Amino acid sequence: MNTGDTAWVLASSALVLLMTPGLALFYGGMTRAKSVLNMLMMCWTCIGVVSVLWVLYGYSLAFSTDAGGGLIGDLTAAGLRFDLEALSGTIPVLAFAAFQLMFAIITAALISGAVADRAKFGAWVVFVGVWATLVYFPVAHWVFFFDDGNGGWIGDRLGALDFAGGTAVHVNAGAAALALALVLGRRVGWPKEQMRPHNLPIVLLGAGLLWFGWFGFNAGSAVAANGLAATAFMDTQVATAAAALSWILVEKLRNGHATTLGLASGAIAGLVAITPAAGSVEPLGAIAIGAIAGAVCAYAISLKYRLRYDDSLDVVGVHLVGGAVGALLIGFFATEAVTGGANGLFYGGGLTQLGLQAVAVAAVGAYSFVLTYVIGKVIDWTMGFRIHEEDEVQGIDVVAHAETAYDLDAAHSGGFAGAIRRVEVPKKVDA
Amino acid sequence: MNTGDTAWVLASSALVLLMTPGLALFYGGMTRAKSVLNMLMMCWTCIGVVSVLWVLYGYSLAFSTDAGGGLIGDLTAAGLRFDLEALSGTIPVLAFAAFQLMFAIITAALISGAVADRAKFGAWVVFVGVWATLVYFPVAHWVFFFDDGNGGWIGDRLGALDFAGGTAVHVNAGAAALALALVLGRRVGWPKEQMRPHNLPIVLLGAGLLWFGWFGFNAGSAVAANGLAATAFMDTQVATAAAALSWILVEKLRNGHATTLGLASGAIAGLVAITPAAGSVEPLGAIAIGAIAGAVCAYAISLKYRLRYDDSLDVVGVHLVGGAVGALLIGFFATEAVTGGANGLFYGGGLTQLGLQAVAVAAVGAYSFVLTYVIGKVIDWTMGFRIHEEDEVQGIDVVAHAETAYDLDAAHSGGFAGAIRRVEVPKKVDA
Amino acid sequence: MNTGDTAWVLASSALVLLMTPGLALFYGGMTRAKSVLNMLMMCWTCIGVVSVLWVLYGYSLAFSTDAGGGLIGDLTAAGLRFDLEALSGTIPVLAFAAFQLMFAIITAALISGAVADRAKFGAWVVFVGVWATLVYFPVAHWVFFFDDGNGGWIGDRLGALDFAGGTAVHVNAGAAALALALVLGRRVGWPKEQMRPHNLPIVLLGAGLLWFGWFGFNAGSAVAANGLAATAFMDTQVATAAAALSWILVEKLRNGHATTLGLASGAIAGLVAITPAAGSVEPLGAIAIGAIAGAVCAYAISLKYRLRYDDSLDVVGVHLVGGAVGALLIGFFATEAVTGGANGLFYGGGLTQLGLQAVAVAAVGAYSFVLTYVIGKVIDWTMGFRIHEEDEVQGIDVVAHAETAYDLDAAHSGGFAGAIRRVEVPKKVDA
Amino acid sequence: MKLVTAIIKPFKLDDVKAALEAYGVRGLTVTEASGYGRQRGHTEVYRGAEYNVDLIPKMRVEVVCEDEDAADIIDVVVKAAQTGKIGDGKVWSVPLETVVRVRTGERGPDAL
Amino acid sequence: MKLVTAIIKPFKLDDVKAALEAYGVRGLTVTEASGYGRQRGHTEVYRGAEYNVDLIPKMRVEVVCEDEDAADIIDVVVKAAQTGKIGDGKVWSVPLETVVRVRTGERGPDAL
Amino acid sequence: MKLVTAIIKPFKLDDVKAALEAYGVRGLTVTEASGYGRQRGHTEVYRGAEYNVDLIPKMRVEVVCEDEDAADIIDVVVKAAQTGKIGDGKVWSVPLETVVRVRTGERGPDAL
Ligand SMILES: Nc1ncnc2c1ncn2[C@@H]1O[C@H](COP(=O)(O)OP(=O)(O)O)[C@@H](O)[C@H]1O
Ligand SMILES: Nc1ncnc2c1ncn2[C@@H]1O[C@H](COP(=O)(O)OP(=O)(O)O)[C@@H](O)[C@H]1O
Ligand SMILES: Nc1ncnc2c1ncn2[C@@H]1O[C@H](COP(=O)(O)OP(=O)(O)O)[C@@H](O)[C@H]1O
Repeated sequence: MNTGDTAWVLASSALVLLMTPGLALFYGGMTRAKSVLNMLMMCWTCIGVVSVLWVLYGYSLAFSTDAGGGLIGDLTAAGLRFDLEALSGTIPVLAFAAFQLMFAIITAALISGAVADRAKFGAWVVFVGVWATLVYFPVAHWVFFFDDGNGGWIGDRLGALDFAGGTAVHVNAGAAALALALVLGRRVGWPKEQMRPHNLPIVLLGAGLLWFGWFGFNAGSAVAANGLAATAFMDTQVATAAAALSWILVEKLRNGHATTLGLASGAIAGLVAITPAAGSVEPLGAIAIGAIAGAVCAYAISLKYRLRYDDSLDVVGVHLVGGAVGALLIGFFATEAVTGGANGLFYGGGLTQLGLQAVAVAAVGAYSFVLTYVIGKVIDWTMGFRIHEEDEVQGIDVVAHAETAYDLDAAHSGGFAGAIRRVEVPKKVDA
Repeated sequence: MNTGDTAWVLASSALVLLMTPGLALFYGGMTRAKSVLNMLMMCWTCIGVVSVLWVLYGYSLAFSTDAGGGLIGDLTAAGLRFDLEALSGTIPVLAFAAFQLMFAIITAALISGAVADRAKFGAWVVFVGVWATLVYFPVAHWVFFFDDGNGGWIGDRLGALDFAGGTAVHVNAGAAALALALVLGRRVGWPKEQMRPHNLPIVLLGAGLLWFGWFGFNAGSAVAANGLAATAFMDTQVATAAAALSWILVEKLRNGHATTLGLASGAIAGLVAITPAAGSVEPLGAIAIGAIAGAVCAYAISLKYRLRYDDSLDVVGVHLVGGAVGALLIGFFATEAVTGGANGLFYGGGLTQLGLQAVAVAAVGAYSFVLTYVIGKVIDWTMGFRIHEEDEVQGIDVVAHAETAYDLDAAHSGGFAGAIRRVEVPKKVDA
Repeated sequence: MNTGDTAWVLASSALVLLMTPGLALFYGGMTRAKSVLNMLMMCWTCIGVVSVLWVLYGYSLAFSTDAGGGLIGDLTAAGLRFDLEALSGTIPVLAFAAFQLMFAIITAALISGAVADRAKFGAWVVFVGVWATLVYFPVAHWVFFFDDGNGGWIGDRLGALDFAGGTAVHVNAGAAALALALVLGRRVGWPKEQMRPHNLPIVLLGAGLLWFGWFGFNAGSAVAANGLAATAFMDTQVATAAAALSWILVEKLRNGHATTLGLASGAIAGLVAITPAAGSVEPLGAIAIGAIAGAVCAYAISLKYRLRYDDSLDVVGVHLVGGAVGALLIGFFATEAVTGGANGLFYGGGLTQLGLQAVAVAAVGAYSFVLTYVIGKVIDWTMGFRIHEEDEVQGIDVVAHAETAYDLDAAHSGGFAGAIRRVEVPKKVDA
Repeated sequence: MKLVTAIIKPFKLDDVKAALEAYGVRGLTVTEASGYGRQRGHTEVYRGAEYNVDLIPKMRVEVVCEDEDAADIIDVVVKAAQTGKIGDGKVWSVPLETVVRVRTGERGPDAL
Repeated sequence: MKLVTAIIKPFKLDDVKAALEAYGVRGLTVTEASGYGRQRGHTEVYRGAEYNVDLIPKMRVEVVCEDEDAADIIDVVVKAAQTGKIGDGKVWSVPLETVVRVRTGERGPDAL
Repeated sequence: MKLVTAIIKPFKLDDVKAALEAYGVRGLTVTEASGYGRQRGHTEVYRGAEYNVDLIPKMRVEVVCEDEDAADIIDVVVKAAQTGKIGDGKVWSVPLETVVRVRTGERGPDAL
């Protein structure tokens, strides 16, 4: 066991866990004030549900010996009953399992942005459990499970590169988000009615926590504290920076204003796009990928207005598109100096890698979209997936959670001394 | 010296420091808008006061050679004047001292939730200094100081298991909270008047930072980056997840709604309960402990309405109860595979360990309750511990700190160009 | 390569990145609600701009072989095209480059506090790029580049001590802030009109994230996980604690109230002051430095009212003054036991070190002030650096970014079912 | 001149504004308010404790108009704001003595 | 019909609501307001600089009622809102020309 | 007694307060409001989608005064609030039937 590697993976695991509360704020700030709590709940319950399933069978399905064809793992690791000394590479196996658990959590949580304001909470909880089981655990096996060519079919057999989850996490969540947005339909009033973010400072806070946590996500994916981790770290930083700049540049040219939400959105788009590529490109390549992804996603988010699906917080435009862009650009920017093998088109590697990347994107996207659509429909038929129209107008927070997010008026908030005093009053004649 | 262990303990120390600002938001969001700043101040001043005392004598009292009976350390380490090379185990002694300092800080800060909205700030500052000295430093010595059987009486001699502070931190803070709530009495209007949290998104943010920081708290308590740390990490994650789910399940069944505050409260209850046990149980045991603690605490917080003490933010219901539950459940779920020795009842170890755990809980709880009550009373008699009733109604923020938390109206906030222009006016006849 | 050291530096880099979003909240909460987004934007764009320049040439100018006189590095490292195996000391060179990048980012971001509410966004973006190039990269070379006496003229040749950037970061940013406040002039209404912070909880949150991240900043500056890192960590903690206490003590004595903003400001002042000294003093020295800095800065922030410059969020009072205080106090409190060489006045080292410190402070401060003033003026003449007066009154957020920070009223926020229904109305006679 | 004041459901504001504009009203002033009446509020739950919200958000709309338009304007508002469900609100009117446009000092109908 | 408007201290709202309900009033409308008058505000301090808050939070309560109840209602409000300390507020009344219930179009006393 | 109501630009509140105080007015009540009229709002942009804000923040100031002061007070407010740019607002007045000071129960001019 290597204590330095272990220290870094433990720290990374904590960082990736933090991404989900960060995402909750990022998404929550973009909703209207009457549904922010529901958004927080949707994200946070993913932590609850997926963690428990992970111990029971999730880790095992994703990371145990392949049960055939690189499609799914067996159940030998169910329950996570490992020895303290059991290792995965140079680190304790439970450190690796904890790290990967955080990926499963946030992938599910990402989907929630597409169905803001209108999903029945109970249905969402069921969806998360089923989706993790039928979609995430298998796909993680495909992409992340390496076993000397006997691992997952995409990562270990096909040889598509996905360092930290551009396909398994972002294309996966983005395709699922699209399916679920179609299952649930549009919010009351959308798109005629304008719905603006209710709290941009917490959107930026969320984006900051995501960026911070993403270092664990990407650089932690080296599963070691080494040069590859350092490269992934630097790539993550500069791709994100470039994407944030390129998104607000597009805005400035198109709308005349660089916006705060645009800056944050660009940063997330950059983080998404560099996720698969952080272990394959050099810093200059990362800047290019970030700049491209920022601009592409800035345009992609308008698609929903043309195609009329209500992907409320742009999970498709940012995660599906950003993830695919990043995964495909590996085909251009991958360099042997980092990958230790494959080269992309711009580094003399021809189109081979690009082809593999396209297969990976298409396979994950299609599988996720179809399965999610089916799961969503079944839940809709059986328990109903959407709240009533009037409840949506009143606000899902009060209706589903019996809570209000804010009560900020210092002067008028409770503590009414003497509220109990009885007053003698005349009686109204006809009362 | 092991750099990997050191890296992990340094990172953990930073994580645990963050818990106190996180707690400040968690608590602060639950108060009313007119007393959130006071809550932030109460938590933050613990960082100030306890850090300084720690250097002067706190570390030494807790972690220097036992001065007799396992009750308190001597003063040989006062001033923390260690060599750069001085080690504690495999890490620099100042890394260990910094890590443990963060525990002392947050334990004191936890108490503040019981006296929200009504404690004189000066009295609170004095209380923190005295309480750390007379209660926390000794109790930390009892539980956390190991010296081959010549260390603290609870941890090193008796053999009660408390990995990261279920007794020393949570039972301790919870019992102190109960005592202080009794000393200060109820808030004006409580319980007749309803007081709702003024900002739930920051409650969730605080909970997220706590969860994140708690990985340092628990997994850092291995004081090494190894398999035990990884186990403690995983246990922390899944117990918390299970507790969050079980709390909202209780809510759903009892009140008809799963709430955001319930989810966050359940997570904290789970973190509290797994704290003592994270180094003694396997992931399945952790899930069980979390699920039990979440449900028990969800009920325990209603006790205050029946017994009529105003533990404003439920420090007793969550920390005293949750800490005790976790400490006792070790007696059932401890497994040799993790502890390297003791087994709990369910793992064939009989009732011995449960007995030791009960002694630890009772000793720490009783000591903390009695001493805190006395300290609180003495402060109340001498300098007064509670603000005036009208000040409480107006809000402690303005009265004690001359500040208002929010001024969110963009349009009406300052910058009034021309506010200075003089206007010629007619004079009122009788003016 | 040492994995433990690498793990710690990677973690530290992530921590320091987080400081900029933390600073954005710290500053943003102090502005008025109508300009918080612009403040967030100013801080965040530093991440974007500086990261890209760092890859292109910034790192190379600061940390490549000296091009002469210890004034600037050459361009051999432009593009950051390093091998995965390339090391800087015991860690991958890209880990070191990422760590140092975060310093460059936050130094630029610190300046923005001086020009809150009134800087043209485009001009700010240009300023950041030029300032990083002409001021920060050279100064970082002077102070942080060590090459056996052939490095930067201040750190490696002169022998002034600046562990983590009291001069290169804080004096530098503070002097630049003063220059820029003079270039832009006062806000409309200042100082006659009172402008209060619009959101103190996020100020405290920002301060908490800064404190947390600062452990990476200071303890990470050991570029190893060792005893020096542990000492820097402990020093950071206790200096900050002492400064927070001393600031609110000054407030209590002067204004009659200890304030939340004062506590947070004191903490930041302490962090600033201990930054240069964290690798030179023992914990007791750190407490002294913190206590002095807290009190001095608490007074220094009032200077602007006397000298009538509108340093809106007190960058001068906290960073220039705090950084200088810390750098100079090294001359008194440095101890061989930590520095491994130099002793300060109180440790028998005479006045030599104090002299060196004074030279470093004066050189960095003067260079930064003059260059910044010139850069600012040139930008003002060419593109204009300040928004129109009416725009300032309306609020820069809406005008520059076409956004509003908050829309918190749950009830009235969008989702108006039926907003589309057409109503038959009588026609007004003369309409 | 008259002042027509309407208490309406918040989500009806756009309808009312549009209907008034269609009618020919050129300006109005809106205040956020809360109403108490036949319409019941809701109950919130925080850590098991119930919290009754009995003041329901409403919008308070004020329109200054000429005497002869008041009746029409009331009708327009009532029609536009009606959902037929309890809590739709009230509209009332009072006669004004003077109205002045601040910008110009114009009075009476010219001030509108 | 009359409109009684009361400016009261915020923490008296519950008392006033309860007293009016006891009297027989079935509805009212509340707006958050701030008052300036004899009652002094407070001073806040931010980084040593003083900030004067001279607008003090108040609640503005409006009750539409029948002519004959107006005097009683004013009495009820005054009694319930009184603390005897400066800043308790004001109550005033004006006659209304029409009142309409939006939901039904009912007018006058029936609209209440 | 009369009630003068003024809708003004928020940043003019301090001027108006100062001018009224100079005139001899001892109290007033302020409510945050939004206005719709000739003055155009602004457009915000979120992820490329436009959001029109057509309700512009205003302050609503109410002053109860004696009959003979009403005209002066209107003048004072108009002067103090005037910027000459569109959107300066309106001032109107209505006669009151009663005014009571809650603290003492005093009525009419004594209540001010
Ligand atoms: N007597 C009253 N005076 C002032 N406002 C009233 C009065 N009665 C009702 N309102 C306002 O009208 C709103 C709707 O009244 P409510 O009794 O709930 O329904 P409805 O008018 O449909 O019968 C209330 O929320 C309140 O704002
Ligand atoms: N002339 C006035 N016009 C309108 N509102 C007034 C007037 N005078 C006072 N008020 C309101 O009444 C409140 C209480 O008035 P104040 O003079 O402070 O105390 P009191 O009424 O007890 O003498 C003020 O805060 C303000 O809201
Ligand atoms: N008919 C009206 N009734 C009530 N308030 C009005 C009316 N017309 C205008 N207002 C108020 O006066 C404000 C200014 O009116 P506007 O037409 O924009 O400018 P101006 O009064 O300078 O012509 C509006 O924002 C609104 O609050």
